[in-house]
Amino acid sequence: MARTGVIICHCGSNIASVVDVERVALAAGQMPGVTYAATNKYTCSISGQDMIKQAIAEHELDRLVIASCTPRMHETTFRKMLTKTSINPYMLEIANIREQCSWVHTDKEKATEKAIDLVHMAVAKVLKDQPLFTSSIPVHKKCLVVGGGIAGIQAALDVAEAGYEVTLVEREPSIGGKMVMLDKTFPTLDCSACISTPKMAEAGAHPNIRLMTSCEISAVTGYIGNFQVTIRQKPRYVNHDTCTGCGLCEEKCPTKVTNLFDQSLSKRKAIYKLFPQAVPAKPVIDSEHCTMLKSGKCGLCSKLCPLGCINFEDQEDFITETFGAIVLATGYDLIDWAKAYPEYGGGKYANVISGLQFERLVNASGPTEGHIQRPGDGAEPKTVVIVKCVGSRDPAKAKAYCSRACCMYAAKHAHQILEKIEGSKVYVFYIDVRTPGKGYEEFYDKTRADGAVYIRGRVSKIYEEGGKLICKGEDTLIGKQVAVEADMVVLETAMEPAHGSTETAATAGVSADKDGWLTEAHPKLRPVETQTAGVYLCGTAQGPKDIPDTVAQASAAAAKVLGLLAKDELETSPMISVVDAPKCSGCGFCEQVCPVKAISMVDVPSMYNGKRVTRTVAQVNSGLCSGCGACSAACRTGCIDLLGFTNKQILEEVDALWQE
Amino acid sequence: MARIDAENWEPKILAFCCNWCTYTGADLAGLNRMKYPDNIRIVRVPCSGRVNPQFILRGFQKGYDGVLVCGCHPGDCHYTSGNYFTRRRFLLMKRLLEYAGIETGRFQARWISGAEAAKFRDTVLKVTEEIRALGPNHRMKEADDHE
Amino acid sequence: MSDVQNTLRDRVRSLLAEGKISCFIGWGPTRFKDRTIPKFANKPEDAGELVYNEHCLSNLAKYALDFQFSAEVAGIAVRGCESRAINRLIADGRLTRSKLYLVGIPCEGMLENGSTAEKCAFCRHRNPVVYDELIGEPVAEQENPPRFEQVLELESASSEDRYDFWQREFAKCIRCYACRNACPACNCMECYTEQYRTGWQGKQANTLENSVFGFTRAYHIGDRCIECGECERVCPMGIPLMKLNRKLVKDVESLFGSEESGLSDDASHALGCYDKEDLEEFM
Amino acid sequence: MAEKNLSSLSAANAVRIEALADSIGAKLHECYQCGKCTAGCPMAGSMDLMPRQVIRHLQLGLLDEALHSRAPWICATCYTCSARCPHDVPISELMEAVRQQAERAGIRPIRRSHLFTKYFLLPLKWFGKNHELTLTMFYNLASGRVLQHFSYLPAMLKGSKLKIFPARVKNREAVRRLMENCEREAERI
Amino acid sequence: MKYSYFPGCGMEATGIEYAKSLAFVNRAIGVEFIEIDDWNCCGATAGHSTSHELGMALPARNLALSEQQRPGMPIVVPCASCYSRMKYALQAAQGSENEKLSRLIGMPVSGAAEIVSIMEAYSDPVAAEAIKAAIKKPLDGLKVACYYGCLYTRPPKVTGMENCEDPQAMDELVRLTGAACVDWAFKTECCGAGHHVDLPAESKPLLYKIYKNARANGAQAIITACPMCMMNLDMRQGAVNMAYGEDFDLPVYFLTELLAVAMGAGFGECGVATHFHPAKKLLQNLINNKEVV
Repeated sequence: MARTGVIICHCGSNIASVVDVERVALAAGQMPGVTYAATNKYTCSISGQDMIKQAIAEHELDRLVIASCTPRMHETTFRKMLTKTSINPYMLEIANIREQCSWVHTDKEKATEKAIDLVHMAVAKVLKDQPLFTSSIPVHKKCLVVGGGIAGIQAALDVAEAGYEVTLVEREPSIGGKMVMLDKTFPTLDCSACISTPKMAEAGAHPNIRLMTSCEISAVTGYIGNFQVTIRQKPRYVNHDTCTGCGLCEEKCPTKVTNLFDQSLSKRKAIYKLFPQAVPAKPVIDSEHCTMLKSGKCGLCSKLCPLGCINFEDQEDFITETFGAIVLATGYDLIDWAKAYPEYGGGKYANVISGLQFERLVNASGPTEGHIQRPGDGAEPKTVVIVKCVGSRDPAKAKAYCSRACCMYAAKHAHQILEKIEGSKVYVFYIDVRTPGKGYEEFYDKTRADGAVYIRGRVSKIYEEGGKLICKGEDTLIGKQVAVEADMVVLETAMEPAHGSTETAATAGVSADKDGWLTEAHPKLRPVETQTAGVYLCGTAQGPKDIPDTVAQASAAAAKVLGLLAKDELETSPMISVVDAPKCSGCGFCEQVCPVKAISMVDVPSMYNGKRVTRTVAQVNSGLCSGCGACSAACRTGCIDLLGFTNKQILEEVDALWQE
Repeated sequence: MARIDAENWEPKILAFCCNWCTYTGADLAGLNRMKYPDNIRIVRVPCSGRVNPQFILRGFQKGYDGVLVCGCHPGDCHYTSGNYFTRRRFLLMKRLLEYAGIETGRFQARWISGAEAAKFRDTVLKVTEEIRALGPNHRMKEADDHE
Repeated sequence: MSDVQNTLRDRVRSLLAEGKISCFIGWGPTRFKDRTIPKFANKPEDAGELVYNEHCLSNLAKYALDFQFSAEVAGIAVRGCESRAINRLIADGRLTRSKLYLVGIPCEGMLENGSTAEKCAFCRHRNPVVYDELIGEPVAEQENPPRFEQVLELESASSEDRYDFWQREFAKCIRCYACRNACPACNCMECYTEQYRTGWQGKQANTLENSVFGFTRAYHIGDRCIECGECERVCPMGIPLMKLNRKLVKDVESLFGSEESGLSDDASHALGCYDKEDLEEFM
Repeated sequence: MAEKNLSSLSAANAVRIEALADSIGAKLHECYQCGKCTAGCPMAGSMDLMPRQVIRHLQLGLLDEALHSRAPWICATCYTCSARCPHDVPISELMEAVRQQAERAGIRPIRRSHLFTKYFLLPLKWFGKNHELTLTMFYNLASGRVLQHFSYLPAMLKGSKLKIFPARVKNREAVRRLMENCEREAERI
Repeated sequence: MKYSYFPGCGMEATGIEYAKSLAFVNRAIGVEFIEIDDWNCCGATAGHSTSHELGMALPARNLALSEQQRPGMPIVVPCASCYSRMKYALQAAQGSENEKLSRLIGMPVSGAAEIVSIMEAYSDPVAAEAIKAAIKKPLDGLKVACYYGCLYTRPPKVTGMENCEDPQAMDELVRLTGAACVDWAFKTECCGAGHHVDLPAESKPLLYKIYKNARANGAQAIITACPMCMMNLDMRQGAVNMAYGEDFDLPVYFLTELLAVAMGAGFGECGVATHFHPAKKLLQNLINNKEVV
């Protein structure tokens, strides 16, 4: 027989002035299964708690109902208190007679009636409570970072510096991402390579960091603290263990291929390093273009390599490892503007280029060694038009959102042109200039002082006539059509999530918004966490942003990872779903409604009509279950149930008032 | 509980409120000392997606005059998607109950966020009045005339 | 139809003889000319006892559950309704397609007491939607049978009349659970009604408990009902259960745009998914 | 230019603008004044208000200014603006709606523009088909530009590009009734 | 191949060369255009300027007549303006306005038939193949600019054109004659033909830019598939030259004229002889030079 204790709290006069607490206690004392009922002035106070502890000991209580304020206020307090008694902390129900009774009703008689009902419901429920025990899961103290751009590098370094092992996975043959393509960074005009390559080298050499380039993650199972990740190592055809990176192979390779790192502005070889400062500084073979791999002819590199590192038989490889935390830093791409903007020539004019192409043109290590030359004829452009918001803020053609960084790098581009080309003219077509950042507005001011002409209006058409690119716009500030005859046009195109990033994120159980940006757990309060515990995100994977914000977010994600890895074990809530396997039909309805993919269908040995058989039933991953109960509402039989809110408990609550 | 004679009949309403939004909204109504009728009895559930439609049938069967299911606004679910399933379940259940001859309005569902204390109060006011107008639940209540 | 019967017998005989299947589920004769019962042919010589005529009213699909853990392949005759039931059972995890050999039979509707069976009158899939081999030629489907006519009629009655209607009907119920046992969508290992520990609902056979059972069962199968009409056919008390099930089917189709259940063995069903743009009436 | 007191605009004004936008399914708030419409407009050079400014006036509630603008009448209905608008604002259609509303209110910012429509539809109602000679004759007389296009006449006659006698629809009654139905329908709205 | 044919008013007057050359090409490639009996004017800009209803009802009557006379047969429309109006009416007839339209025109209209331009009709693989086969005097060496104008291309939601900034259908047909098509920027820019009567002066700058870009890209002639554009581009070239002190010499041809000439038609037979801007010489020289060689 249950021995329930019921404590009715006065909460000073908060409850007692409206609810006749003594009458409630009296009524509670009459309820089935109640051994002890009393009131208390301030139940949450130390003395109030002492009084409960005493009553538990004295009356040998095995469960407790406290009628007081909302459980959202003191449920934890009272559970903690119960750990110091003989009662399991989960043998507790709270009747909310303050927020949902005394504070909202004025009729004392009726409020007292209602308080009795609420206590009755709580007693009915507590009678079906079972002791629950938190369990702990070990934390595998190792972090996986997906994406080797500046965000991934920063996060990896921060975690590694704190003493934990990190695996940094990058699908390209080198880490570095987009930042290493850039020439200078706004607003300080630091050389981008000068500040990013040391970070790359540091990451490459760090004893706690394992670099895995030309790799992608292909599967993730498990849960916070214990993710099993399968990593696909794409064939490189070069043995990086023995290769010294001497470069002979690359020098002699006869096959020339469009260099995508240089945004198609130059050529590279079929065996190549992504760029001179690549980390690791070792080449790979581009299987799409290598004539040996395509037609079995050539093999020059293999013949020349003094160490025999070339392996044309190289195959993809799968490596499975366990990680406690995952950081997604999958980055961005630029939209394919040519497809979206036929009115800008749709890519047919060589001298209409993207912002990233301009970065390569102006970059000292780029195809022109930093001389701004038109791709069409190599001439130095005297008049340059910069068009902002190409694909951004344009839901009809591309993206509805603002890409955030373009206003500033457009100003930077204008500044660089005016600085490098004497007597040049720069026209910047803009819709709004957005400069919310330290030193940003000042940089914009300076660019205008340099002589950049800002024209408020979106360009409608760009076409070539007489060797000039005619840009037609409106200066909306004077309300007149304007045209500029330019030598070169730079389109500051919208960012979009890196190709394949939503698929990669989905592998790790992270969802993306309608544009494909990965979704954070809460836009304000949990900006680097995701709905999947133990998976974090940073950088442009989450949305367009500039380098300072990216790096800040990477460090924030690292801090979250460190908070997790610092623990040896994680305590899990015991209020999770459990399956009554013998009754489960294996229909999978629960699996379909589970928001955190905590339920999987597994084959288990079972008895059926006296025979040993293998059946498929639902299984809950206690590390993933978030305790929402969607599964138990979906289950027709009721064989998956939520501990703490079981079907029986809720039915008892419903029935409580009507039992004689 | 004591049986109440017909003259003094007051509707009794059962409400399932999700812990993260509506239950919090109801607490906020209390914190702001808003006043609403005392006819409502709230059952706290982690998510409106936890509410099995059979709980509704049980509520009517046992004698509640009205049943209300409340949760976060679609899109704001603490568990991401729970209330989208809730919406589907109860769109269907509501129609089934009406088809079964249970008066329209006895069962209702509402989205009320943790900040919408006033909406919670107004909902309780409105639902109470609507159910008062419908009169006691005779159609689905366990009664003495059942064997 | 005797052609079909002969071909069926021939095919089953050779399937059993070749060892392709270990058993075949079809129909067999009874003492009455206008009645058949499900028949299990285990040996080639049993094939001659199989019957196929216009009195094959039983939906065979649920008998396939007898072989759910068998290592061998079971054969089964499938018309439109059986094929959808098989799909449903596969989707619900109760059967495995590779363990079944489906002999399809296009069906032109069965007779019950001399006229077209109620369950066949609204059929939209007389041809099996899945099979391994087909006996006979596909038949023309009925164009837009008025599936929801009876539902619309009851919907237009007053709330009170609807209440009275179901009260009258469920007063008859004897809680024999024949409806549940015959239903291909009612395929839980153990029905919720048997969960005494949870106590979902009382066992008393009174009108209220009966109707709660009826409504709950309807809700449980609402988004998966294949409209085979077996529940209604097997009800000894003549309760018009399809009038309840079709209400749910109609609402599921119109609210969520779902396609009919059992057209494929895809596990998705209306309540197991959602659309952010679903109808909003709870604001 | 006199100050525009936005606070003094009547609510009825806002209702009229909304109705005008609704009639063509335009959402005026979608326009963020980027000017791409004006930038690509072939006729902007002849307009008093840029297409963008016509929308701006409507956004601010300055309906009269929009109705008195020459721009909607100069618009060539080439749809370049609509096709390129980043927010899918149907600007060409909006220009037409403004034009129709101005016409209904008897506002004629360009003295002759309404004449073209009038004399285009006249032979149409008579013959069921357009007749360039009738149109040109009436138009030139009414607009006072009697000799407009006169110089092209010999060449046109030589190439038999100009029909002296109009082609006719057999069932002229049907076309006439159709046009009257439309007039009634438009008035009803 | 058979099409229901809505010629539009222009084909009977200013577009006479178009009608002649079209007939020639159709005969040569075995395509039949069957004129809709008792069609009426589509109302052009004047129709939809007056009211939405008139703009839809006038073309809708033609749709209804075609449906009645030749159910399901696609309707070919050789004029950009008529094409646009017919497409608008088609959409209206297919949508929620169907009932209203039927009421206004006093007969049922379903919007079941497809509306195609000459370019679309001739781009059909069978027709294109027939055109290729019918070319007798290839126009190799000729460089032309294909001009599409507004209403075949925009608004894309109505015309259904995929790339409304740089369409290719006409270019591909012209290339069948052996002529080369220049890549130019004013393919779809407006020529101002809509203001031909009321604001004729306004179209001069538009035309000037079109000629200028065509010439800058090396075109010797402009090709169009619309009688309205033709009239504007052909008739006003002299006036534009005068106004801008230019000497543009860009004969304008209908697409069908070019095809017809390449198929061996005589200049009078296909209309080339009666243009405002002399158009015969360019083609004649081209053909003669070849014959000499």
